[in-house]
Amino acid sequence: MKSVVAVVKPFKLEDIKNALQDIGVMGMTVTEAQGFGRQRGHTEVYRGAEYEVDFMPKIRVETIVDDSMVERVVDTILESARTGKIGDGKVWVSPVEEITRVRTGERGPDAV
Amino acid sequence: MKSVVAVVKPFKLEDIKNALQDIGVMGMTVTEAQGFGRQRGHTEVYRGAEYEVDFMPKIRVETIVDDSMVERVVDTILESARTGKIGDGKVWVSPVEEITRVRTGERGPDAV
Amino acid sequence: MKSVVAVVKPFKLEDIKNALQDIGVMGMTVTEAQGFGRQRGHTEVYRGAEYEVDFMPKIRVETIVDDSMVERVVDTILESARTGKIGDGKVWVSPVEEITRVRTGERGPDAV
Amino acid sequence: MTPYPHWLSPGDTAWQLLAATLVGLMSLPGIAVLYGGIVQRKWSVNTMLMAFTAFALVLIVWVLWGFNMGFGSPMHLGPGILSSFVGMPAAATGHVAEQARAHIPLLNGVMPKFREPQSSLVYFQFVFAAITPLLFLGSVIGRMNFKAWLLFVPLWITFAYTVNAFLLWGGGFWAQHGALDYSGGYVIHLAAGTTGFVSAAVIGPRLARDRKHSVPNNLLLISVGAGLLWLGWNGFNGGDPYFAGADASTAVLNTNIATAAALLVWVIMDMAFSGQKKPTFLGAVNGMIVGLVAITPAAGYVNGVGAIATGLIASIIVWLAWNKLSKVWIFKKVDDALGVVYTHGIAGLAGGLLVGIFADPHIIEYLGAKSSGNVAGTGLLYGHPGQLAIQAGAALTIIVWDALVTFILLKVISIFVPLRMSTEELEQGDLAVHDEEVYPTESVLGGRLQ
Amino acid sequence: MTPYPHWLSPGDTAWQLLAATLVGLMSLPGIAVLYGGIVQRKWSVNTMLMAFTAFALVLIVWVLWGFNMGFGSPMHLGPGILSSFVGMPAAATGHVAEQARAHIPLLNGVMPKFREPQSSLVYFQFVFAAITPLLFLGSVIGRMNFKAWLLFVPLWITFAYTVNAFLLWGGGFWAQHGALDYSGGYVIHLAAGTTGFVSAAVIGPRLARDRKHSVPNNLLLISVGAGLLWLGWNGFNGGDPYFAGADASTAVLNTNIATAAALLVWVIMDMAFSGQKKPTFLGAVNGMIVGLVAITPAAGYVNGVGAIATGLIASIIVWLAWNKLSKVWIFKKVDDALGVVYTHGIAGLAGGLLVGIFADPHIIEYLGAKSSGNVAGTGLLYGHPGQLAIQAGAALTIIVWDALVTFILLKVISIFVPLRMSTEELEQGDLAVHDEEVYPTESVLGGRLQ
Amino acid sequence: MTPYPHWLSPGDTAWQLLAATLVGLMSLPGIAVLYGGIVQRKWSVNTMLMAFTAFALVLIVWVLWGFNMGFGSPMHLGPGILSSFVGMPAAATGHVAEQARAHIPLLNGVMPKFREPQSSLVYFQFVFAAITPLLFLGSVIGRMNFKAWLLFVPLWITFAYTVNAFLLWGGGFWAQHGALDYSGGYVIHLAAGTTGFVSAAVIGPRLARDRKHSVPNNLLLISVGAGLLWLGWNGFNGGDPYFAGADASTAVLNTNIATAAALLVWVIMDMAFSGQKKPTFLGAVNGMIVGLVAITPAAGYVNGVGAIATGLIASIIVWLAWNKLSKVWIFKKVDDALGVVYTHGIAGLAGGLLVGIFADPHIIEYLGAKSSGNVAGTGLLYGHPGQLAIQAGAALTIIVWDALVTFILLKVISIFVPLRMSTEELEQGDLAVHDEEVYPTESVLGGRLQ
Ligand SMILES: Nc1ncnc2c1ncn2[C@@H]1O[C@H](COP(=O)(O)OP(=O)(O)O)[C@@H](O)[C@H]1O
Ligand SMILES: Nc1ncnc2c1ncn2[C@@H]1O[C@H](COP(=O)(O)OP(=O)(O)O)[C@@H](O)[C@H]1O
Ligand SMILES: Nc1ncnc2c1ncn2[C@@H]1O[C@H](COP(=O)(O)OP(=O)(O)O)[C@@H](O)[C@H]1O
Repeated sequence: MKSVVAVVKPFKLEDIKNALQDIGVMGMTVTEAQGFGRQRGHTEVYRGAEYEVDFMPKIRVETIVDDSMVERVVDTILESARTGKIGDGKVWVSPVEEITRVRTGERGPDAV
Repeated sequence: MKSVVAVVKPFKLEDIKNALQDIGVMGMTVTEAQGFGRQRGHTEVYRGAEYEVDFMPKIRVETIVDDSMVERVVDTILESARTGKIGDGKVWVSPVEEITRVRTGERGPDAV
Repeated sequence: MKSVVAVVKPFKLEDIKNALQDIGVMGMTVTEAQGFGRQRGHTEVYRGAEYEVDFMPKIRVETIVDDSMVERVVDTILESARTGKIGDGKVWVSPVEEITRVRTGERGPDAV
Repeated sequence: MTPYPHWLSPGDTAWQLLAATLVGLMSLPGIAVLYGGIVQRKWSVNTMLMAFTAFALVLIVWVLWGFNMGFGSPMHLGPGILSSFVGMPAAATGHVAEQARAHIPLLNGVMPKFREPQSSLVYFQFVFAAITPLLFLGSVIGRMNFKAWLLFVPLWITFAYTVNAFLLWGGGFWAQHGALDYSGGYVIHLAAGTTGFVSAAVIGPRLARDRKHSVPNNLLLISVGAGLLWLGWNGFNGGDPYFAGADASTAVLNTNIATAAALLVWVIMDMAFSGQKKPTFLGAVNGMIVGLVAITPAAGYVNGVGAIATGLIASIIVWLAWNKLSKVWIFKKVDDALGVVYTHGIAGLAGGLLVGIFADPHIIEYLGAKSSGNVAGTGLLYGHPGQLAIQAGAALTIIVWDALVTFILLKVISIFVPLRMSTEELEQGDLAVHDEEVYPTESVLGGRLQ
Repeated sequence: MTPYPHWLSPGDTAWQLLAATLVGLMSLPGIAVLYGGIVQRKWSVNTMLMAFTAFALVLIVWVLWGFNMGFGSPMHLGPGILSSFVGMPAAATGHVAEQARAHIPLLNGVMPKFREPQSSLVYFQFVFAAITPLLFLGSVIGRMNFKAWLLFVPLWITFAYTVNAFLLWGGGFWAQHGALDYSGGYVIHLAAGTTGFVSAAVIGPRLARDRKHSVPNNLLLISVGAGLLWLGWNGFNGGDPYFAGADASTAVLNTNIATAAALLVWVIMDMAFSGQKKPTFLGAVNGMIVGLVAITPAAGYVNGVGAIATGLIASIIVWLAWNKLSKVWIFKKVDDALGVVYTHGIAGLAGGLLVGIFADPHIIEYLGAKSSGNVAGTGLLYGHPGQLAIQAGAALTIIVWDALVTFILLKVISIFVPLRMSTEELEQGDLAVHDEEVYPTESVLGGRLQ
Repeated sequence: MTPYPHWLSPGDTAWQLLAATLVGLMSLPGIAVLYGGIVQRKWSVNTMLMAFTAFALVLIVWVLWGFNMGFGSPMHLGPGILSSFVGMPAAATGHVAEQARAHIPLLNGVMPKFREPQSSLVYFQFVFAAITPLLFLGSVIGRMNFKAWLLFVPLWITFAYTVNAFLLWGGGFWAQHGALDYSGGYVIHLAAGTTGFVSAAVIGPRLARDRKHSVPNNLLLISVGAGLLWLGWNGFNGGDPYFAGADASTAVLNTNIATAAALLVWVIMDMAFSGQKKPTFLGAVNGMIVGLVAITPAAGYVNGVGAIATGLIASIIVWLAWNKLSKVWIFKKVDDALGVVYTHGIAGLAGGLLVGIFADPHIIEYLGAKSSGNVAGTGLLYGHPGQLAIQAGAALTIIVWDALVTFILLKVISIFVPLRMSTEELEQGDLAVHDEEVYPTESVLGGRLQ
């Protein structure tokens, strides 16, 4: 099993979800995040005082998939998340040793 | 060391925390998350317009434990997080190569 | 590639970001988190009813770096996040097998 | 051409309409956001919708039959109290009912003739009727079925509230016996406390985990509601003599004095005697409400010292009840979600008894032809111990009648409609019941896009 | 020494000032937070700033030239309607303009002499003028360029609003022909609906994804705004006879009755006929607004039964329009963001036609020397079918004129300033346009530090 | 039987009570939520609790001794200014003090006899006294020890505020010398600015990181507060002639005109000269407050053109001070958290001097027996340059006295109670001080369960 994590622009969530569903990925977990990178942040000004905000709103999508699926999943995310503008984000893959479904106790590929 | 990540229903947090504490897990980090899976989402309607929300509120519990503890930790989470209804979530285990306590600089098992 | 995750006190974010930038880390992703550990939480009281809150606000900083950078990154975080008081948090390192930049499709070290 | 009939005083009419508007603001948005902010996030929308619909329902009942049951000609149901228990139902929607000189049959000669039109009186009394269900809503949030609420409110107004009002304000039995309830310590607050508590008992508690984790969602909105309550109460108590005179003015000042005292007492008790020994904002709001409620039956009958005493004593009593009584017996068992029985029920009762002690005959509601004929109240401290007994009797009537009516109505309603939501609704809250949530864009899907 | 001249009535003056204050509160903070809470989070600040600046801009226009265009001496522009189409521009800032007895030249002899100073009248009419752009703001949020807004508002007040007001309230053409618009069903609401819709069409829609995901950000704040609207409307409709008399009082009661009916009807329609068959809070708010708007042209002309009927009928009509009409034709295409064309445009039109049916001649605005000389309206139901035609004519005039003026003004403005924001601004929202966001510390950088 | 004594005017009494209620609403919930929304999230509860308790404390002081120190018979402390510096302390809680005809001893014969009861006057003046500490609260939030606050407020009211009020409104020294302060440009705003600034200096700054990251938490609530301020100010300035006459009405209109002008000027200056060249919502709110404050000393003395000029000039001055002066010298060093010294101190001073220029003798506060005997102000522009000197003298007195009293009181209090919170409290904020936080269920433990 692998964990595929994508940090991408928030408004792309729905596209990604649909694209992943289309290739048979049945689940994912999403958290709100703030990203720092090449994309420049913005200034907020309250009552004349400036606050530099270097962090951009992002979402972090995490999906555990069978090794055989990894490539397709990554490619699908790349396609559906791309706007071509700076700040589109990253996708990375890490090893997962075991996964269990809480409800049933099933393990491995059956659990996702 | 391993990282055990559990994505579960929010109201189970306290039970999980207590159960883990009972078996000697001394720490964990929790983030709010939105999960997509077999559990169906809901519709929100504002002024007559419908918005399908496929994502369900979840929490993501992450705890780094010694290899020897992994099985017990997973089992404990499974037990304490289970409601038996769809959407109970997943628990997965990944390798961690090193962990350090910021305060003291201790490394490895002593750091958790 | 490695993933370095640091769970630290929220007000340290800016220091960490600056310190990492100084050593050439070009990006990171941050999520708000709640941490449970040795640091004691607090009580909230609403209309006389007490609620024990064991969880402390933390931030979870995740940065993917080249293997060669890992040690420096961990050290830099340790330095910049330390207050010396309990609750300073943890830094851990996990393997990452592949990373891709969404915008360009670049892979590996070039992607971070 | 003239703008209004000769008997009409624009000053008094403006005062009544604006006092009523202030009382209306106490409900919407006042109570709606105070309660909407103090409940758990998952019940905020449900709470607000119950408040808005109740307000609307009461008005329809009120103009079609309710007002005249509270303030019209008596129905003769029998001897004793039954002969002046409630008024004859009649609509208040015709052109005469709206534009003629205001008039409460049984108060003829007991008070000066009105200088405002009947529609002002109908509207003024409406906002009082309307706030009462909004108050006891606080007891039943987080589990009551919305349809049952839509039935309960109009029935309760018809069978309980109109009786309360008639007995004390419409010239009914207790008014005839000299019971004092300046602006609703009994008619409204004791009634709300009683009804809320009985309803909570009959409907049953919230989900155990909701009851355990019932933290508020937004203290800023609580502040909005609390501020509107405090200042809105100037209309609540100031409007009750029906004239913008010296007694209205005295009532306003006294209301604020008692409230200030009660708020400070609660904060100090929290600092001195609570578990944490810390001042809390919600404690201050509780104390404030207690002061407002306790001075309500007394505002235009006591002097400034009486007002301070009322706020002070009531705040100590309710603080103790809230912190001690709530841990024992039936008070522990019944899930009165926002504690309406304390801050309205016990506070209203305390105020109603205290006016029996502190009512100062020199605080004049209406001037008589000769000074001896002034309309005023006289409490125990000023030589009339009987007043206390009268006050107790009136309180008992309200408690028993409202508890009884509430119990019966809910039992009858439960034959047709379940009183509680389904389990799924109880678990999900607003999203299940209304497909809405209070802060929708806090989900990952909303917010700013980038 | 005396506090005021003999012609001045403190009761009426207080009433006018406070009614105006209530109407002001409907705008700030009422509409500002109702709209600020109902828009997506990314546009909340922009929406509020547009509301605050519009309010301020209208006042400057109003005292420098606008008031007298709406209520001063007529400009003679030609024959027929042109002879009493709009007033002569003149400032209302001098010491006489502020302190002399209030006066509307063309109403001399048609109404009782004012008992308040001119500044009260100027201010009272200002708050009505000011709320109108705040209402149609709801149609154009989420894309209109702020600078274009700063130009559009004063121009629209000058060329559209003053004409609306003069025609119906300043003694102009439609007033002379007996058109009834008690407090602005046409002058304000139909005008706002028309202007909003045309503006939305001319300016173009929001970003597709904003339009698709336009969930509100905070229902508690919507509640604050909604409550202020409901109770503030007591000033809106109650202030319009200019005297705190029986008609003001009747108008207040009727306003509340119609609103209660409309709110309940909408909630019931949602429960019975909506896709989800669930009651919703925002549905209740919609129903409430429809009731308030629909009774506005009628409040002091109908009796209580007419008020119920008005609320009920208007709510059904607008519910159907909102749920059915919005899905077809031009209503589907034009991005009227908050649906102003329904809850203000169609509701105002419905109310304006219904008063032609329900106006009851026994509901008396001003008393004549003899009873026959009373000032009142008479609708179809009371034997005057012609009223309906007059109402239709006036409605048509407002719709055509305001649509035309809006179209031309926006086209002219677009020569100098783009009507829409840049793409970057559209994508980022408040942060790009104002460097502010509505809940700043929700970012990871804010909040409590530990 | 009559509802009130013959000398009482229901119109004027209603006006005074409702004007006072509006001013009360400016404090609660107005300032409470404006400040509660504008501070960092971690201090929101603390800020609101300080506001609520201060409001309550002031009232207790006010009825027990404060009112008569501000408006009662003079204490003869010595020659010159000392002979009419402050009034004799006395309670205002008895039945005569509440119901008798209102009366300010030193103004006998200088103004028309009151037509309202004393309790109206006491209450009206209370809400002015109460808002002053709520305003300077803005300077000391985020570090002041709550217990020290509970001591400072009543002492400051006793020793500073009553003097301010007596000197200018109670018939004291500066009133006798013709100083003009219509509704508190000096008594309230200059006083708040001075006191806030000195307090901030004495108590010391917030935590460095709080000061650096002090972003607001909720702009919608700021909007609620701002709207209540603007419209509430109709009572603030309109109530001050004590009668609902032409001057009250003029004052209301002028207040709104100046505010509109100041708001627009600030927005335009932001667009033209700020770093970002963008219009901001908080800038608009600042401009609005500046307009309201600056017109306060002048509202019923100037005409409409004077009102525009006052708003315009004051807004430019304060914008420059806010953006330039704040970066230098002591203004940079002292941590006046919300900038009270600018938007209240400097704005109040500017307004107080400008009325010395723009006061128009044709704007009549009270009518004399003959036209020559009218009560009105005359500024430099109308031939009375001396007025400017008088205004400067009065300002100086307030600045020096309030700074001195503030300094001494805080030093004395610091002997008994620390002025600052502990380091742990400073770091944690509301949670440490009150065991409460402003949005509790935003934590992972709250919210909806599923
Ligand atoms: N080394 C990294 N580790 C983790 N997250 C990263 C890293 N670099 C970038 N990110 C995430 O990716 C987002 C986009 O990166 P950025 O450099 O702005 O643009 P791009 O990916 O188009 O080059 C960042 O906001 C951050 O959330
Ligand atoms: N492949 C996956 N990768 C990551 N998280 C997943 C995955 N599948 C499911 N989840 C998480 O688990 C939650 C529950 O999954 P779901 O399929 O709804 O129910 P169940 O786990 O009972 O089969 C989801 O909401 C999501 O947060
Ligand atoms: N085993 C663990 N796994 C994951 N996160 C942990 C673990 N132990 C602690 N943490 C995180 O580190 C934070 C600080 O830990 P704590 O024990 O309170 O203090 P310290 O790190 O100084 O010993 C916790 O709040 C939690 O977020």
